[in-house]
Amino acid sequence: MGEALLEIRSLRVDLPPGADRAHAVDDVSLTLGQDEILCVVGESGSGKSVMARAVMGLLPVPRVRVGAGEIRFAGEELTRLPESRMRDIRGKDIAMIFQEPMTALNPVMTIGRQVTEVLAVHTRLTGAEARRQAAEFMAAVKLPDPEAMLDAYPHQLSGGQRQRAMIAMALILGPRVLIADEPTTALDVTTQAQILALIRDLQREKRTGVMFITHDFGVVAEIADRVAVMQHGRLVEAGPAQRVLSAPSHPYTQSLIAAVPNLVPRKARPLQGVPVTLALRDVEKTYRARAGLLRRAGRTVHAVRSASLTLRRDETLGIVGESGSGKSTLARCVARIIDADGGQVLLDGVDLRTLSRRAMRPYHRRVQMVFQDPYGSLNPRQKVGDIIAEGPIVHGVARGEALRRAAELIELVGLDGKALARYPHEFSGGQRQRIGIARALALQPDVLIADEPVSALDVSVQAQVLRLLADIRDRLHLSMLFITHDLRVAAQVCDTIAVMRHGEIVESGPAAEVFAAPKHAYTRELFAAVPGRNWRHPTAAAPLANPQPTG
Amino acid sequence: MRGLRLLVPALALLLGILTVVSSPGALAQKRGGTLVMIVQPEPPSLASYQNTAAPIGQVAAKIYDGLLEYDFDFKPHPSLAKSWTVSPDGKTITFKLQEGVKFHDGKPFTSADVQFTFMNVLKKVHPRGPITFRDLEAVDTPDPYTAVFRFSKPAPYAMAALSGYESPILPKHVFETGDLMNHPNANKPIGTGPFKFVEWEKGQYIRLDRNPDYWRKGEPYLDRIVARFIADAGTRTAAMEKQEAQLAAFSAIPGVELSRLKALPFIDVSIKGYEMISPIVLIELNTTKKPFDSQKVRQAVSYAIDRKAIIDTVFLGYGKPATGPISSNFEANGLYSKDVTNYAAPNAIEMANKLLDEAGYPRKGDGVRFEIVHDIIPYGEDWRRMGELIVQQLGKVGIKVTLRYEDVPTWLRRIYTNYDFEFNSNFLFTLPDPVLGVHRTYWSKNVRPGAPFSNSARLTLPKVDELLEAATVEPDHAKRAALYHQFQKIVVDEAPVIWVTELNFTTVSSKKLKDYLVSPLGVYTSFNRAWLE
Amino acid sequence: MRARLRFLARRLALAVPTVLFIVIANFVLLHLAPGDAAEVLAGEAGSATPEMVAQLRQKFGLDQPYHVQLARYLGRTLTFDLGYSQRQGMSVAELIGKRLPATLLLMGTTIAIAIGIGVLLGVLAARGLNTWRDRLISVFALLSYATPLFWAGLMLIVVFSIKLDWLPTSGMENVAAFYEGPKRIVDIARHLVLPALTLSLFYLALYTRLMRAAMLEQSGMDYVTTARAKGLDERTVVFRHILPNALLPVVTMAGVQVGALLGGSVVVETVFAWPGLGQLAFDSLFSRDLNLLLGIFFVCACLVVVANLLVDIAYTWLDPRIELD
Amino acid sequence: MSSTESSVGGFWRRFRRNRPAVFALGMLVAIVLVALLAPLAYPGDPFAIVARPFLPPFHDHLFGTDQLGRDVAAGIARGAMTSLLIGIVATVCAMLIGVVTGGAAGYFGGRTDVLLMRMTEAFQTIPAFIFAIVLVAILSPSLESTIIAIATVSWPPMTRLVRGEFLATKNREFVQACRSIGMSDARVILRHILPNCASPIIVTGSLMVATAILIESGLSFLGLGDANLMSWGYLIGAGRTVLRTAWWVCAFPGLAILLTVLSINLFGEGLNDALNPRLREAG
Repeated sequence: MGEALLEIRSLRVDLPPGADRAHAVDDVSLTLGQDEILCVVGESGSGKSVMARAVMGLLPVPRVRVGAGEIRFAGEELTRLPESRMRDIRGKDIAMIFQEPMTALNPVMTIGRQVTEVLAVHTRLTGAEARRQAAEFMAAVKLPDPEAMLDAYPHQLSGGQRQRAMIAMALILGPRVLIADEPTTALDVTTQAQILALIRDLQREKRTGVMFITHDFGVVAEIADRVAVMQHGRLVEAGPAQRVLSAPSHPYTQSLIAAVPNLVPRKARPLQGVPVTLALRDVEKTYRARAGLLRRAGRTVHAVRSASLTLRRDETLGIVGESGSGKSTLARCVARIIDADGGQVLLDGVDLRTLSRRAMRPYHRRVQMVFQDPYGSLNPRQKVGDIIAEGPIVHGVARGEALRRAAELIELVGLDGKALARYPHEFSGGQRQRIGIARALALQPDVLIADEPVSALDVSVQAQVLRLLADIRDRLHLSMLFITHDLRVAAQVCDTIAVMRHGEIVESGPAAEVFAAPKHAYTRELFAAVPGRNWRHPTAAAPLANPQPTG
Repeated sequence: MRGLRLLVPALALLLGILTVVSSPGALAQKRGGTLVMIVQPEPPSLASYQNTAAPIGQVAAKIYDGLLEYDFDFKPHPSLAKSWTVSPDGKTITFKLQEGVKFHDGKPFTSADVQFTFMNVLKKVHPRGPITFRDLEAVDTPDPYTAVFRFSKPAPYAMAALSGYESPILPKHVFETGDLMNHPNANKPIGTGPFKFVEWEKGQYIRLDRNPDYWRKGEPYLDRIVARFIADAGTRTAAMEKQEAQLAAFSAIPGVELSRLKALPFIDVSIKGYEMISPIVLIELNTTKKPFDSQKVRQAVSYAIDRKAIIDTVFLGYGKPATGPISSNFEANGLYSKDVTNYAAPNAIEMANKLLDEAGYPRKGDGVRFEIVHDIIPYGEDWRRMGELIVQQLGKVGIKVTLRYEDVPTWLRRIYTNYDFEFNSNFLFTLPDPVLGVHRTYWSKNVRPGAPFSNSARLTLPKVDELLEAATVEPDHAKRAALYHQFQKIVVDEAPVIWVTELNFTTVSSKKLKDYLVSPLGVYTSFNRAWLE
Repeated sequence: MRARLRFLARRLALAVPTVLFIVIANFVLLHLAPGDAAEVLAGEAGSATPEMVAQLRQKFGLDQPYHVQLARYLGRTLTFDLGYSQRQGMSVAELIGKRLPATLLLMGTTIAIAIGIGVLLGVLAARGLNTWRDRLISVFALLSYATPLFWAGLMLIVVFSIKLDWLPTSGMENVAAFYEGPKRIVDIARHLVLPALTLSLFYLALYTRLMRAAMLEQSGMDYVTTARAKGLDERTVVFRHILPNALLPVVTMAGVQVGALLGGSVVVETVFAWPGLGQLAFDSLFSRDLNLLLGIFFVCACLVVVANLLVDIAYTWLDPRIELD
Repeated sequence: MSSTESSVGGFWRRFRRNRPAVFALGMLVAIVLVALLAPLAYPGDPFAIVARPFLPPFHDHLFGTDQLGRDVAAGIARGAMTSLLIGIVATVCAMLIGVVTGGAAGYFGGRTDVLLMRMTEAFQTIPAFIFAIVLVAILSPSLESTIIAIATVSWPPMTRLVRGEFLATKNREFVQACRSIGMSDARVILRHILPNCASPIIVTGSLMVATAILIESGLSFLGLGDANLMSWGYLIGAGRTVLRTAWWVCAFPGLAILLTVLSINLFGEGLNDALNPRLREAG
């Protein structure tokens, strides 16, 4: 633990009037050592990101200001520094990388110019010399073919490559402090693993002090030397990673850790002889950029390639894969939101794929879907009651009866009756997902498709929604198709697992077997990339109850 | 070469100063300078031999000469014709032509050109030619400088139609070949006049430069005349105010601005120079359809129109109440008659109401007798203001008027082809002789669908036809006048048309522009003696 | 370079059906207008005889059945022969050729002023958000957007030309003087000031508001925070990062504007006697000189197609994400 | 989450914060009142001659008289109804066409999209104002022909906007949810997509009213307005030839147009900020 490099003393950041609380950061004192990675962890709205930006002096000043406290760095008090001096420090002594690689780089400037710009601002290095040093650093962050990369534009790079370029840009002047604001949250798990490894190696090599902001305890377990836990703007606990992770002292930390599902799969349930409700046979889906009048056929994307799966009654089949693997497309083909190009979608033996829209109507009722984005899945202009009741109404149920059933369902998903008369924008993310679930259940479906239902939620809220889903599934004997990229969630919820990659199902089988002995190389790589995979938190709640499947 | 070109204007300037210095006393005719004249709208072409639209004459008259010129008493004076003798029976006119006259392309002017112009061009394609020279049988050319006109019947009116404007003399060697209706030289005229055509920038200007070999030695005095086209009235006024232009005729400057411009020291406003065309504003009634099939209704409406109010508000006082088909300008030569029904009598409104009641159109519940549609001639804002005034005036006698304002093509077809109108405002040039400008509106043989500005009221009175046909050929001036007096008495009483005002076109000019107004044709003259101070 | 040529060829090939459709649509539309050129000419000639009108109609080919006229017109247009204007007595191509430079000069200057000043004011307003500068510029933009063009034009003439006598009242050149060479250019420039100013008044407001909105939207983006995190000063962040991205919607708007700009010029050309296509179109409509009017619409269509092409190319140059597909 | 008042209350609270917009709303209400009360304040025929021509303003006649002696104030008051009527009716027609074509192109995509958008582009190649003049020339100047002309030239921009909005909303998850319920296209469009595109459509619509009034005044300036109808454009068109001697005949109607268009725009901007607050906080 090196001598204190960055010291935050009882920092307070005030929010503008009318915000939902007075201070984003309230009386926080924290130190960042010379050669260590300090993970600041907390749920959304905990103030971790605001604190990081306060250090960099990037707060949107008139509306959000540092109210009290000090930030001392190498003898200087950053909050009192004139803007010109602060600009010298930014990028040279303290550097920062951000969460959204897709939008964090200027789309109309080449990567080379954006990296050498740092040199131009802080040193007299320009032209070929600057470019040479930039290329050198591109290699340091393991970017392929650095020379070509310098002339490339951001949209020509993958998410991971862009994050590497960001890191190169931040570390090129050898800053003594690096602030990383959830740099891997938006990345696929395999890419995330590589970036985490890169940051740890560079940190050790350059002995920089890294303040790593995250909401994912797996990441904390993977790379943190010390941990600081924040809640509603206050620092609730801090200390060496091993201690905090294995024996958290503060009740909030304990509840957070408990909410993180372990990478331990559910015990297999005897499913032999249980009838198959849904069977997919060689389902095909290809997106072909429309060949224009004169334009030769555009790029074709094989989203789903001959996928075959079976789903029994009461079974939860998890489809796991990274973004772009085709798992969502497959789910949408089943719910007939998208029309597959080939293969069969058999529901109790009836092939839904070839049905006309009119013939499909009765079957829509039996397959319902819960969506990912709490803010996009509910019509903002409709009252909650209408959202839930519209399904049955469309299928001929009288309005009064449909609303009565909606009242029942809203209670079932854990919200009070008064919610029916209010609009979606008056609810939190977790509450909106519950409304989404109520809408799906309104038509009493046989198969429930959950497309990443919890990935947009905080880990504590995630746990509650997962428990609700499991509870409903067991009570209503639903078969469920559960789409996710988070193996921990899959382990907690699914009976069987299917792994998808570039549109193909590379492996499938009971969860326990797949987790214990993955057959396909990609599955192994996927499991290896889960951050903090060896960490078993002590007070793990028993995996969700194992009710007996009924006939 | 460049130096030389600079030398010429410098010399001209020097010459100019010399002449002024040498004769300080009299205001010597000063050589040089460019006259910028505003012409509105831009002429469709410069073929004044085939198209008599108002703007064309303003430019073409500077390029083409005529056989004769006229003074303010309509008396003919020599132009290309040095002298002329009329045979006792009035059927033969012999012209002695100027000698040594050259066209702008250097070719000599001879009697063959006169013969070609009248017999092959004016009699065939000129809008008024076939009527004016109907009885001209032949033009003999005994020698290159003598042209003998032989008429089948005496044509007293013909003598008034030989100006450069009405009958431009064309070079035979140029117009002999090619289609006269669409001749390549239509827009690149070659004449004998004091100014030569140089270039025409469509939408901007036409440039005429001085003709150095003009047959009147020493003339013209101006170096150059530029005709400019400006669509917006306000902008035209501003151009005159800023002395960017020195002349604007045919009411190019709106009446309302005149009082303000007159106050400027360098501006002169005059209404002289339009006596040879004497325009009359009139309202054509469709005598074949209700309600204007009844003479009483027509007379009543004629009484109801307050001509003085229209002249004062719409034309700002520039005009005289019209009493009949022939303009009061013809009082001088006796053709105009005052002995007609006076629709501007003090008791006009009571007469109107009485006649309407007699005609069987009592006032209904809301005080309205009947409704009519008033078609407005689409040549500018003044006619819309007149329409709006008429709506108020006829409203007082219980006639509800709705205005209809369409563009020129639609209006022409509605009025002169389909006759689909009830009450249409218009203004016509009555020209120097009734045969040229008056007959077309009242002669029943001129009821010809498809021919613009013909007898749209479709008046068919045998008595009127008789009188007009007799007057056409009557050589004796006094008898001819008596015939026209009778014609006026009948037509005014019949009231197929409401004569509103004898329009005074206004000409706004810079006081620096001298001796441009030398004839009743006004700006339709060659400006050979015009000069700039 | 080959890709660019192939793109150009394909875009032009794609444009042909559009332009053809426009030509046919215009032909059908204009023939709905009552009255025809022969009557107008006869009308202007004063008391022409019906025989003469029939003769004119026959010469202009107006007596042919409708579809024959259309077929003949299409045949000529395909060979880029725009036909003959009866009224003006010149070929349509020559007529438009004489007026096109004036229109392009007016439109070019107007777009330059509108975008140039519009972008400048937009940036100033966005930089000083909610300060007096922002509100002043926004009100000015609204005022110039709401002023009827002809009213503004007439007022400018009264003030700058008559009262102050700084600028000529109208026309493109001082016709009396017939300047040559550089003096002529200065003369035309002096004539161009007021009409270009009047026409750009309206579009200036559009671009100012568009630029301000674009700047506001871009300054909220993540890459701006990254740039600040690199220690760049505010000016560099705005002019090297925000501005290039904010220009994209402005370029798109410019492409769409070409057609509308030509329309707006009718009023300005009338007030300032500017010898452009707008006024020519206006006069030819009211003399039913349909050959000329169709010719002008055809040239407008080509102008718009070319303008859109230029905008697309400018777009690929400004925004690397767009390739010549 | 944001404060829990219903959406309408929230809208008014946000709209009130934008002072210029509130001022503009006041102006608009005043103008509409003038239009409605005009027949009472200035009864009879606005074209009637009431006094001598060219009486200067602010004496016995508020805005003076024109060259025929008609009361300019009566003209403006009675003209308000016509100009507003033309502006609103033309805009509503243009919006209908725009929403239908834009919606179809955006929602169904594929061949319909290409066809409709190609047609919209073709419409925009003819300069809008010249196209309006052609239409009025064909139909002869009247109230109806002015409205038809303005509507025909102003729908393309609305089509482009609606198509963009439909494309964006069509891919949102709550629309996919509707499809998974088996809802008919019509119901999806009317109950889900259109309500969420309402705010940009309303804002653009308000700006189109302003443009429509400007076009109407342009047409009247060129003498193509309805001859029997008193409108601001007519007043300016008639007053233009006497501009230099009687400036007030042109000035006051011009001012009326300026104020109306200005307040419509300010109101439109206020509407836009209130309907989608996200834009407000940026920067």
